[in-house]
Amino acid sequence: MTLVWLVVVPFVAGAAAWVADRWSHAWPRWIALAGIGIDLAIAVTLWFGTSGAALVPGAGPWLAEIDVRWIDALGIHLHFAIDGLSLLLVLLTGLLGVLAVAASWTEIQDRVGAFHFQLLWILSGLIGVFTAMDLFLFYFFWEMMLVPMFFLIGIWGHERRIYAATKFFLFTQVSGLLMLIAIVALYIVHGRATGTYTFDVTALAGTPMSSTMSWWLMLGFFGAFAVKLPMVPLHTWLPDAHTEAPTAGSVVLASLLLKTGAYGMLRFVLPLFRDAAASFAPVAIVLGVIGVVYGAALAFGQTDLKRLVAYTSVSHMGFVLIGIFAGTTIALQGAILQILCHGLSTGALFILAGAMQERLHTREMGRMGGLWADAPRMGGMTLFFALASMGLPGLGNFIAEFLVLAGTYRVSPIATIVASTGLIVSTVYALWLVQAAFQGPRHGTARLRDLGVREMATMAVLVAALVWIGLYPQSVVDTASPAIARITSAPRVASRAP
Amino acid sequence: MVPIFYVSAAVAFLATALAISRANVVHGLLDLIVSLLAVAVMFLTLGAPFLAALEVIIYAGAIMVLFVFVMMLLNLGPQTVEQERRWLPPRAWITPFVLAAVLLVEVVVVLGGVDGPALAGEAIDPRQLGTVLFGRYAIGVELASMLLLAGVVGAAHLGRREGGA
Amino acid sequence: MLGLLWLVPAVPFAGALVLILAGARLRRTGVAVVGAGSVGVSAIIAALIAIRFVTLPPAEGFFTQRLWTWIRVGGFAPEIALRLDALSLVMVLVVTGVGFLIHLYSTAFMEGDDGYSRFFAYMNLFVGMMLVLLLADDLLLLYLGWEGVGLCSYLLIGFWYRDPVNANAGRKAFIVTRVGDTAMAVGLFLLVTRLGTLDIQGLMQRAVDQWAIGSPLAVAVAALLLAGAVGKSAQLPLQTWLPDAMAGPTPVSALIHAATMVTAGVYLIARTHVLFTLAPSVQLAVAIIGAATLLLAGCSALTQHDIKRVLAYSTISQIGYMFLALGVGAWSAAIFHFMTHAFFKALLFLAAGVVIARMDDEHDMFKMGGLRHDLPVAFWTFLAGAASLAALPLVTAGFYSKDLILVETWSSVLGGPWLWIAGLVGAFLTSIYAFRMVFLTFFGTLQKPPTGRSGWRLHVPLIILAILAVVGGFVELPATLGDRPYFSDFLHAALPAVVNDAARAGAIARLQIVAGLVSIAGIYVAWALFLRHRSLLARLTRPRPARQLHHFWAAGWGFDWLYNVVLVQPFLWFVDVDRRDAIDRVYDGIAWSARAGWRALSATETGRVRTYATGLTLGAIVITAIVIFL
Amino acid sequence: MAAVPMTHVLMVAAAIFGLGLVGVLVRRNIIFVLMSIEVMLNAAGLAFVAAGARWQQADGQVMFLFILAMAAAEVAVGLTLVLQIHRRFGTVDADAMSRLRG
Amino acid sequence: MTASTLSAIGPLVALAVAVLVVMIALAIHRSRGLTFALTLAGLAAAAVTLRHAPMAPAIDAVPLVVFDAAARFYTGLILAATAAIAVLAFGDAEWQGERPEEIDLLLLLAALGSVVLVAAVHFVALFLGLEILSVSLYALIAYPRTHAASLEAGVKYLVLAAGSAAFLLFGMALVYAETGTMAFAGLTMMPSVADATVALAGVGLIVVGIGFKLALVPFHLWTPDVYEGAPAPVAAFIATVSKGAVLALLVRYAAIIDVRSRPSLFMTFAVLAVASMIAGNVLALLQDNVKRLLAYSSIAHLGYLIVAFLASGALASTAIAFYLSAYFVTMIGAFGVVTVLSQERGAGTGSLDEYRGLALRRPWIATVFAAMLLSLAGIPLTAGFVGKLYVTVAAGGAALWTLLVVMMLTSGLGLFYYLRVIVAMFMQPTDSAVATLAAIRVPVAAGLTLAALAVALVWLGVYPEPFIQVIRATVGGG
Repeated sequence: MTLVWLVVVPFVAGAAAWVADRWSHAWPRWIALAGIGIDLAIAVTLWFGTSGAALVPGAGPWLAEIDVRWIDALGIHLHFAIDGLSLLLVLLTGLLGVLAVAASWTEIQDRVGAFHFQLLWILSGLIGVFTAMDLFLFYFFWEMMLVPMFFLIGIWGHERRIYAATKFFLFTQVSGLLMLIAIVALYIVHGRATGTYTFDVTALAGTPMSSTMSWWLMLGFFGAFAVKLPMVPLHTWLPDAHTEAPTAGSVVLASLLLKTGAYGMLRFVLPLFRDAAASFAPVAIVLGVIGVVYGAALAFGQTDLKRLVAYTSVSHMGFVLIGIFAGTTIALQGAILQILCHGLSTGALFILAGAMQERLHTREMGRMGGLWADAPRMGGMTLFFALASMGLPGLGNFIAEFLVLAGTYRVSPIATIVASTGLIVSTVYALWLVQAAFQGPRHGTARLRDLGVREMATMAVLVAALVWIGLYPQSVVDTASPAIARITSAPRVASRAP
Repeated sequence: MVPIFYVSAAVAFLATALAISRANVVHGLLDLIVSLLAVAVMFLTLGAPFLAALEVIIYAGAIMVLFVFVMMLLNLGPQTVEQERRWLPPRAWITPFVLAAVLLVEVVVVLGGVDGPALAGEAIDPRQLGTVLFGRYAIGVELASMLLLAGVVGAAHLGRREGGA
Repeated sequence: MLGLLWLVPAVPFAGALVLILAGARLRRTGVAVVGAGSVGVSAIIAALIAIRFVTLPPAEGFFTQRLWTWIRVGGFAPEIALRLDALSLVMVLVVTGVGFLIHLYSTAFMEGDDGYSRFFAYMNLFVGMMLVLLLADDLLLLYLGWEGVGLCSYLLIGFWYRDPVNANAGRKAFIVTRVGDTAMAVGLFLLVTRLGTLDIQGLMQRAVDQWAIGSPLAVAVAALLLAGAVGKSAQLPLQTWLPDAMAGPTPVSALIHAATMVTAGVYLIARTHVLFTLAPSVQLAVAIIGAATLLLAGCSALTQHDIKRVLAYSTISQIGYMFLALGVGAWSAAIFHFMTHAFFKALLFLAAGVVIARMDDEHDMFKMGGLRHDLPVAFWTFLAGAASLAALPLVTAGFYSKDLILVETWSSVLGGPWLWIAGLVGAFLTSIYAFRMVFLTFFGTLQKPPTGRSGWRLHVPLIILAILAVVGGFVELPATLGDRPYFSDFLHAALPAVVNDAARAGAIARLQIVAGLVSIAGIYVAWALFLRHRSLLARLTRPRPARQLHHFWAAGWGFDWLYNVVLVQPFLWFVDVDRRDAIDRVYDGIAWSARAGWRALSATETGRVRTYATGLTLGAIVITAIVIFL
Repeated sequence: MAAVPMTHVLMVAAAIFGLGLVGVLVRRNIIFVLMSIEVMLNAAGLAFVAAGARWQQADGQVMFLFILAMAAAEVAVGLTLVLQIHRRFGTVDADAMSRLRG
Repeated sequence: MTASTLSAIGPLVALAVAVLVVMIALAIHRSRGLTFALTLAGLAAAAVTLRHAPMAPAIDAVPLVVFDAAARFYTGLILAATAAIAVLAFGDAEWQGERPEEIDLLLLLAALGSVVLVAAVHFVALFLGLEILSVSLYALIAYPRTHAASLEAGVKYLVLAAGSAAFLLFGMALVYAETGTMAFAGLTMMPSVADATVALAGVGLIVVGIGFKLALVPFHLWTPDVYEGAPAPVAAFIATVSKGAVLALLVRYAAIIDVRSRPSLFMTFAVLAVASMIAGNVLALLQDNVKRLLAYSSIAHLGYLIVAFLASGALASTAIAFYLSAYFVTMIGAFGVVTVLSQERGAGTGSLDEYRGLALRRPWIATVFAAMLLSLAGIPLTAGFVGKLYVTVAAGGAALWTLLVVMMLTSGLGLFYYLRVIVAMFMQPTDSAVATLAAIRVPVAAGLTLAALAVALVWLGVYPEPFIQVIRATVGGG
């Protein structure tokens, strides 16, 4: 039941926040905070409660599971289950959910209830995505969270919000629809072969099918996830969406929504289509490498602070893609760590960018500069997260990128080397970001308010998390390793039958 | 009977062609009536005397008269003929004609593909027709009544004078 | 006692943390106490550990302190572990000792600055990172320190962030070194993949076991690590960042860009010397890079006007010596030179800092002169440093270390006359530019009297360092001058001795004499050109080729220009051209065609019933056609 | 009675149908358009009669009766509409009624 | 006619009686309330007869219509939809400046025609049902006869419907000429492929007539004009009941002629489906009138349904029934919103400008409309989502991959215009001209209907299982 609560609590809290808006603008904020806070607490309890034996490979696949019939006519179940991988992402969702609510505390003054309603629905959808073990259920949540995201960007976003929201929606939806075909095709192929029509992921994992079929289906899944990830050249929705979204939207997009793409690849593409994925891996790795370098280069070219950070996501998620398709245990661990750390560091950067926009009413870096004097805390935090995002050792992102690249080297030294140049370019943009905003002569005369207690608390959590992962990532690694073991030992079934 | 069929077919065709190409509505209506009469003759040759009668009475008689009534109500002046000419420059005919010709050719190709059986031409008398109509097709008749009812209700509503609530 | 090893880096870290968190609330004294004190405490602990280490050496010759396993995944398990052996001990002592002196100096030097606590936070962080680098038992942890010091270098170069020049210089430093770092990271990937570990000792063991001498993998690894070292130590071709790094406060230049961080490359190569031994071609490259760098930088140093830039090029050049030593297998000679260099170069920077501060932030030596009376402490200490830098025979530490390098370059099987000649020419250049500084700054006519005054906190470090710059060389007396190689002996527990070519081993005394003469000759030339006969200098530099050469050297041999044209501009061009992301145009195209489709189809909705009937007819035609043809 | 091939009847019907179609496609006067539709319906009726004659069934003729009923209803409503349109638009030009489009 | 015969066509009888009763009531006493109540009663009575009519005995007795399980399901759907539309139309007592009473009468007649269609097993029934429906619709579309737009729409619909009926009739004649029977069952005797050209051409022409009613491309051109010109509830009726009835008929008809075994027919429908999906979605892209937009949307949706139709089989039947139901709920809901809002400024042009900032003026209506649009777009939590899944499963099961890919890509395109409306409602400021208008009054009945539709929408989207079971029990397996 725990899992059901995970999904339901934010959902209900969101609705409650909406209703509560009638009485006060403060209520929705507190309700939302409580809603997602409860989720975080549940996830943390789950984590502590199940550390040790249950995380050891072979101790049964799930930490918690619930499986109820839903649409029987099509063999669809409400099948939620959680393993280490899911748990980590749920934790991330809970944490960043809390921070996203906190980050919007003063930014959002218009339709507060509706805002939190949308925000919590997204989070609920995300948790659903991360815990659904029925492909249809997964798809249900996958699509469901787009709508509130669309509203979040479209209503509370910045100047070009409608363009951005629409673009985001179209990209993700179209790719999602193609995935739906793949899901249904898999369902049918499996049903034909075994007589059991089911969307259950574990059952579908061993579906015998021709390698051509497997290849196509893999592409269907891959496409949807690659758009979310996002992979170059499917990334162009991202800079717009991230830039135009309100702070919470950017945070959720960058830190969580992108992760669903990576999660999907780990959870579905690799286990379901092992051989096809393996033969596709070189392409994916090359695209990942291109993403790393291209994203970093474009990030440097941006003058809009949020846009810059958005492009860094393209670059960083390129590492995730590389790590996933390199397929070695080290690389996969790296990819998972990168998922988490990118979530933390980029989330923080977006919160900071939001804070700056709230104060300066601009995101143009050309109109910033010299802010350090007024806002050293803000500067320090920006510096910290910029450094994290360029992979400074001692912080989580370094471990992640190091593991990805070290794990990929075995598979493709060339790709590793080219991707490594991304590290250089990331230095370029990270330092440029700091310099443009905080160094140099001061523009304008208005004094900038430095980060307040609420904001510093937010930042402190993220700093602590990144340092922790940077210096002692073992707890995370151990949590994820059973899931990775399952991925690397997935059965090779393709090209067996028709 | 066979020659009569072909003659009336030719008449029907020509009259219809005239009907649709006239500038004057009343002339067109008259041509159309000729055409309908020719079709009635064809019905006779095909063994449907009752239908031939109905064609004359209802189609040529009632329905066409309805048209004439409306013409009178509208009281279209002589300038309308001029207007019709302007509306119908020769090139306006090209596309429709080509389209219809293509379709016709297609249908002819389809029909030409098979050797149609000769029609015995034995007449079906009104009694037979009535038996079938009110027997197997009784529900159809009822439905036709509903169809006419719909037409009546619709025409009654639409035809009311302005503001006649 | 050795168990306290972790405190050595931890204390500066703690200092940094305190300053970051509470720096704004502390008074200046408090900041100074925390900032300098933490490094001092660290130095004391290091000294105590050193005493314990020397008096009661551990059985295996090193001491390892495992703190925790960093990460364990797929057979790869780097540890957070510290390792103390002779090599790291020497380095740690120098870093903490010199570091403390510079901190002490800074407490006065930075007195009036807004970012007082920020400065010490960065400095402490730097010391901590440097110590991690030195003490790391694992290449990954070393890499952490490696990047960490790079970060602090960046932060401190751009410390006065208001001026974009400073920020740019910091950025340049970080990016250029990061190029090398990235290559090094690739080397680490290779090591992880091939040898399965980054634990330095294990790595060396496995490398020896698995790789033959000259095997491609060993060459690749060594080359990649060399790239890292080259970047960090500002050697060819990645030396361009260091002169610009002088934009930082002078104590920073002293600590980071002279004494400690820039020599990390030397340390790395020494640390992983086994790999380099397995890759003779790379080791030769080390030597050649060193030789070339020391010459190029020496020439550039000759032409600078900015006293700090002279020192910067000098640093590049002196590290070139260390590389030369490493390249010929004279491991301990390199470390020896590192140590003496740390003393005299830190001293030179600090003394120059005093001069600059007292001259109202004037960097141009040609606008100074005759300061020896007004700034006696600075003058005498600077003189000691310059003499040491110029390797004035017998009485300076620089002489002993540089001499050792030259001798071993000659005699090593990996060295030879050519490298030796390069070193010798370099020594000549060194003594010219060293005394060029002295003469231009402190002799001649007083151009502008200094202002303000300097306190004891500035002078004490200068004096201590001056003493060290003079006597520091006596820990290693060559065979011809007493033969007391304490330093080498101590280091041999960690680093092998140089392998000498028997045919060239006998000429030590003659070499030393030549070197000594060259040094003195250099001083003479400097005296002649820059003090006595300035007109001669003017005549020399008047011809166009000479001026061009002068300009070329002054601009650092055009490397900046080259990189700008070859790398920076193309990158900027690409970034500028693709600012709006060309890939997005594809989707714009799709959107455009959808709109075009909409327009085209909307045109069919004419509102005319005839058009609509035409549609009906067309449909009928198509369907009938399908029936006919299928 | 001598026999007319059914195919011929159908072809005649098709030809008349085609003329009606041309009328619909060409004429702007709504009255003509309605007339043309009558032609088409009539042609279809002719085809039904022919088909019924082939099978010697009354069904084809029954169908014609229904077509007749439909044509009547159609014309009734259609002509009322024409009246209303003439009242509103002052014209019987079908093209005048193209305000709804795009 | 025996009692059993009558009870076998119970719904028809009930509706016909209702028509007569309403007419008589009108003659005696004109009262909007009365006619409305009688209409609802008539629809309810029809529903009751549906439930109680015997299934088996009367089938042979009445060769034109058969109320088998599938027909019952669709009849139920039509009755429910008609009732909902009647309620929506009831909103305004002075119906757009007209005497409103005949609306109910005509709606009943149209429903009657639709019910005939879904139960038709014979060309005569098909034809008559279609024409009853058409003729009622002519009057309904042009009902506000003082409005130029309505008249224009009415005459367009009339001309084209009559023209397409002529094609349909000619096609039937060809089929009849070839097979000798007008019962659908006789179509199984259609000659084998080689000799079937005439009959197939006949079927092809019948498809023209059906395609017109379904508004498949290229027979779709009238749709936006008529939707725009017609009163919103009537447009809803055309978009849902009229199309649904014809589609149900098509399914029955196709089951007999087995479209999949006839390449030419399969190709015909495939071309129509692809053309409809593409053109419908593309045409709607930048449409600035909500009614026209819904028209184009409905074109696209019929394209999707044809994909499911081409899949054939029990699963496809279920998919069509479910999708159609979801589509009914959604379209009626959407037009319900349009109806409610059209009172804001008289006739209500349906221009997108009227919808800008709606979320701030009427948050609930905007939310309901957004939900309807999202359902049309096939987004989770709505009925449209499950419907889309079902269609996908059906089409996938029949390996119609190309069509599926077209469907997904075009529906992706379609998202854009649904979003445009949502954007207008939620993310743009209210048009100043609209803002000055007095607040609209939502009639209680219409409001309740909208609420019920919204609930149904979500219910079908979240827990469709019971409804699917109903469909499987009636429309048949799969």
